[in-house]
Amino acid sequence: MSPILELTNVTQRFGGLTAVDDVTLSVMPGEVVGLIGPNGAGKTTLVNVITGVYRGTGTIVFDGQRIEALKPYQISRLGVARTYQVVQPFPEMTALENVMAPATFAHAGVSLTTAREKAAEALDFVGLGAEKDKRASSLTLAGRKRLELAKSLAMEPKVLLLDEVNAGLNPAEIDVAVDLIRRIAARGVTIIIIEHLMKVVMNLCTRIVVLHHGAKIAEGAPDTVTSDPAVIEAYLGNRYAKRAAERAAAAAGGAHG
Amino acid sequence: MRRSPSRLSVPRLSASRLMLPAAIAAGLAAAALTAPAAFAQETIKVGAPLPLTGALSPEGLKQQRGYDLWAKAVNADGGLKVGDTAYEVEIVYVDYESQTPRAVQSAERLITEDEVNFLFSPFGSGAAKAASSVSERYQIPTIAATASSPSVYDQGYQYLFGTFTPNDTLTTPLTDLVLEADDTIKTIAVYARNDLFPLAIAHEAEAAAKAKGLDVLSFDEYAIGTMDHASALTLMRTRQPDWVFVTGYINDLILIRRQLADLGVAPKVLSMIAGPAYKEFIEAAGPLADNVSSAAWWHPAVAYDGDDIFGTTADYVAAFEAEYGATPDYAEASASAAGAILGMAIEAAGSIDPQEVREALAQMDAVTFYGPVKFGETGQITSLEPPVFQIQDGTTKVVFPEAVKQTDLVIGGIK
Amino acid sequence: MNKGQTMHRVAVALTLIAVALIAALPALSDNYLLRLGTMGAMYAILALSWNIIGGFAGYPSFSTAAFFGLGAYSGAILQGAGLPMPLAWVAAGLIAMAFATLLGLAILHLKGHYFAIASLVVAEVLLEITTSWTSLTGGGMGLNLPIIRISIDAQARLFFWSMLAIAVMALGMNYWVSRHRLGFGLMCIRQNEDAASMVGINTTLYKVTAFALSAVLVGAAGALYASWVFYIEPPDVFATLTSVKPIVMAMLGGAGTVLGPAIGAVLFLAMEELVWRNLLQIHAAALGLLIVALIFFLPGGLLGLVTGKRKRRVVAKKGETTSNSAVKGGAA
Amino acid sequence: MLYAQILVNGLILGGLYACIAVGFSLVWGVLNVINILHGSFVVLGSYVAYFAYVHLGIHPFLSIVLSGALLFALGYVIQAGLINRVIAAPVLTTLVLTFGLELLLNNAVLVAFSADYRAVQLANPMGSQIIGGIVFPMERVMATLLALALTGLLYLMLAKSKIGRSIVAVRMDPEAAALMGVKVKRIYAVTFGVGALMAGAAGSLLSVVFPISPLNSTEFLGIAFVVCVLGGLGSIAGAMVGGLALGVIESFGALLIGPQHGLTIAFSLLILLLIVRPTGIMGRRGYE
Repeated sequence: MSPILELTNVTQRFGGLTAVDDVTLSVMPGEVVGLIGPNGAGKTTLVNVITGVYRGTGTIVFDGQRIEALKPYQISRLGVARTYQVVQPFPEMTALENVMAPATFAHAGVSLTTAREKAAEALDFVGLGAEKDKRASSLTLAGRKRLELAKSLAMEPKVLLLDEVNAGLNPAEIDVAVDLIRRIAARGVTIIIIEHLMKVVMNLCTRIVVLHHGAKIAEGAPDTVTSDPAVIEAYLGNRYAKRAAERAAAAAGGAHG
Repeated sequence: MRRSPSRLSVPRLSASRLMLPAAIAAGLAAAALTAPAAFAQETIKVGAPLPLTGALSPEGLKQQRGYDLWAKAVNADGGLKVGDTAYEVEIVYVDYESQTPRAVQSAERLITEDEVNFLFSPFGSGAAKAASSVSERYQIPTIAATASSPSVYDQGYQYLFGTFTPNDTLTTPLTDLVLEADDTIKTIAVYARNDLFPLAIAHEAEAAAKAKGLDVLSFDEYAIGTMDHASALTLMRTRQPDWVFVTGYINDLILIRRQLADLGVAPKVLSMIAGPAYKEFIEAAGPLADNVSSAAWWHPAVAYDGDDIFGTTADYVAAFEAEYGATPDYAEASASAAGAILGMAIEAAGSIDPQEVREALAQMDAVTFYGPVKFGETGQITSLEPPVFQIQDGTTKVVFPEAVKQTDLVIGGIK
Repeated sequence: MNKGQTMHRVAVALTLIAVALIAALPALSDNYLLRLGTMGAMYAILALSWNIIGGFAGYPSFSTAAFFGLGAYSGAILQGAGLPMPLAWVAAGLIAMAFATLLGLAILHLKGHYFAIASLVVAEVLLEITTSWTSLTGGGMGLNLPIIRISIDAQARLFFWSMLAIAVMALGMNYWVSRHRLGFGLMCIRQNEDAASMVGINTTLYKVTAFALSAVLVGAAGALYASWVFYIEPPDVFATLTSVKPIVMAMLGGAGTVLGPAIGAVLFLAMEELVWRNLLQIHAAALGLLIVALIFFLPGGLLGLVTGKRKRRVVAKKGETTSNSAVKGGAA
Repeated sequence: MLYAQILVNGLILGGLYACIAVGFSLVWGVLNVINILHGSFVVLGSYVAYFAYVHLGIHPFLSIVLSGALLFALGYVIQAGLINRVIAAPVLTTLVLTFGLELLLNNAVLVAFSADYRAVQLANPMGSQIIGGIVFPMERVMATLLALALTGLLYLMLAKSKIGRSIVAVRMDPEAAALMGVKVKRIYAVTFGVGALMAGAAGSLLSVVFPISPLNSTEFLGIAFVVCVLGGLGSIAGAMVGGLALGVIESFGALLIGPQHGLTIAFSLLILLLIVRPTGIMGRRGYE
């Protein structure tokens, strides 16, 4: 099986700042990949590079096709959808109209009637069916997050990039959201998720990629990655990393002894 | 919607622009008081689309003063007598906001809605030309008080008459006069605003200079709205012309006059059209106005004994000064003259029928305070001899034609 | 849903009846009324055309005067070269459209005030070029058009019906756009351009298309106008007010709606005429007052009032900002 | 020598242009409002100087205090009473609002003072000085120097005073400034007032250079536009550089291509710059 998304030596600079530093990454169909790293690590920038908002260097292949030179709308039409850290609804439209937009424009030749049906279906899927005629700006934050998910789903993506969909939600709302993401993955959609909450990451992801100062410093199964000293150092600083390493060594020694 | 309740009655001349209702009331009262008994009282309406706001508003207000003075004089005299009827004159003003399309619209509105009997053209050659197609279609005799370009009149129209002679009647005598006064003048630089009238007159000046064998060192145009002339004038200084000829409107000319002085451009002769004829120019330019020469279609110093309502030129100037506390300039006089000529034509025709008045205008051969009036084949006046004048010690002095000249043209003295 | 459809049918029927009634205006045989009718139709064309880029897409375009003047001069020059009048109108529309396409490609990547200024200055540049290019345009002397040898009344009717026909086309264009994916896409762009791009809208194509559509009928109207008044000069057809008035009309009726700009145009003309007649020298101030009142008391336009939907709230709540709001532009 | 003279002409003119534009730039940068009224504010400043000189004998260079104070008050009231209420609305709203106010104000000025051109005739004209073969028209030079001095004062005010720092903070991030206790709406009103003050002062200085009429307002506004886009927005330095650049470009353009194309050059440059570099010569990223 070939990767659905493959990044090779992707770099993005802003003036003197290197926001994404030579990242190489490949994602297989059906994976749920967690993208983690401290604030400012370049996670959102990487998403922006993949979706064509920024144009960096390096190659990006999606589904066998080079996409690094394409415009955002072209990439999204190929089947790459995303949500935003800060939700981006069309504020004056109803929830239904919001979801109709991707349903209409993500694929050629969709009539507005068909789009409306698809949109209603997507809203039902995320549990917003009852609120479809409310204006987007009047939904709760959790509602708007789910609306974002519904918009992404309406594009019928092959790959879905989720940028902190849980930020600002309470534990109960998070549980609902995690369940929803799992159901989306179960439909066969490949998911890359940026997430701060380790509980969510450990729970959902099949693989984790860690960014620090724009560079990929670790990748692998959740358990492996969280015990990687480089990762701990990136998150907690040098001192904590050493202590953690000592503790780990002591624990290992203890086990021995 | 169909009738304008604000039609401005004429006799209230000094009414403030702000106090419209009061003005109308005053106008009505004045009209009631002046009604004489001997004649049946009727009213004729003359439409006057004017640029009362926008870029041309200084000119529009001058026109309005000229027309108002005529209407007031006529009404004070008991109106225009046609047979047994005395016609009070009412001028219906419309502001066309200095936009030509609005001027055309105004003309049609005045004719069809306000049912005016006659029309005064909007300001300048461009707007007069544009509006002339309307009055021609409705066969309304129309007098243009500020249109000099022959292209306005050569459209084959029957109902358009104009009180300005062609532009070359200003530039040719000026050129002759300058060269007579000083035959060492060999070179000229022309600097013109790229706008209908200023550009046309600059071209005439260039042609007149060439005809006299002058060397035209430069012919530069500047755009409407130019705020700085330093580059062009610096370049002009390097060429050392004997004579500098500048065209534009008063604001351009004030600025250019100052910058000429700033940069030390001091030719033997400095001529400017059209601005020095206005007192505002002398006020604004101060001592720098001295010895600037110019030409216009009329000047208060000319002396004619008219058959019209105003009588002699001196009488007209006196009436104007009594009304407005200022000396009239050519634009104001031409507006009054347009009225006076229309009045004479109506009385001569003995009718207010448009066709008969049109015939009377075409046949006219009379003298007015403004000068002798006779219209050519195209409707443009042919009988006028525009004066050349120069500002000397803060006042304008006529230097041509011989019959009315006050002093000789002075060469030099440009600071 | 059903109720909505009924309302929609009623609105369409009422519009058709209104157009038919207006088209019968010559029956009153009042030429000045016909002139006003022609002006009204022209205003409607300008406002409805602006609505495509300004109302639907939310781009504050001040290019109307550029398209109008370009159309007027194209039409006048072509007619002078012997092209029959109706063909000159069509050609002028196409020229304006081609110009808008190129211009749009150049400036539609700008946002907010920058776009507004760029679109405004285009008319200034065209004005200067027209004034300087004397050999083609007559420069400051203006340009005369061939006089048509038919009766006054016939002329008045001809120009009225032609202008009205274009206005109906402009209305049809708005109707079509509003019910087509183009209109839906433009609405998305207006509310959030980044998100619009992300849901698969080719924003450049959509914006340029909207800009071109907003030019084509304005260009044709400019040419028709030139034929109507026989004489044009640069400052008149490239006047800044020609860019501003359609915006006020659209806002008056309701920007981003189909009928709003047309209703706004008629109302604006009525008010302008009333003010112009009754206030000799302070009509500019009266127009200014109208604009200020509009902003404060009728931010959603008349249609917003009728439907109860204030589509665009002007006084946003604290911390709540729309895509092109002050805060975003100012802090970026 | 010719080129040196043209350069001097351009720099003097550019200083005046910068002075016209600096208040406009401030308002645009801090409030994100394009103040169409700006041209009329300059004209009002000129009228204040004219009447102060004719009736009170106050030299126009001194009456900047008077015109500045009056226009500050006018600007403050307009912003606090009207524009503040729609400050968060889309760009088009504030643009159309200030346009409407401009129609009102300009018409009022026209009715009050008429469109007749007036000019300040100094009793003791300063004339011109010739230094090294180059002519310096002293009234213009003085007006330009005073304009630069005023602009410097504004710069100091923004950098040093409490209110100035509040203005800068609001410009950077209004929400953060509000959290820090800055009364944002009041700062908006003060900023608009300061913009009007600079316009009024510029009007006073210009009264010795240009004929005065309400009809000039559009020209002044046009210059402010071009200068801001040329120099980049919202910084004093940007307005200075933009003004000087425009003055020099216009002067050399008129010399090399012809005086009738001065405006065309300026406007074409403006469009070109907007297309390729919307941040202006001095600008930073992020204003697109």
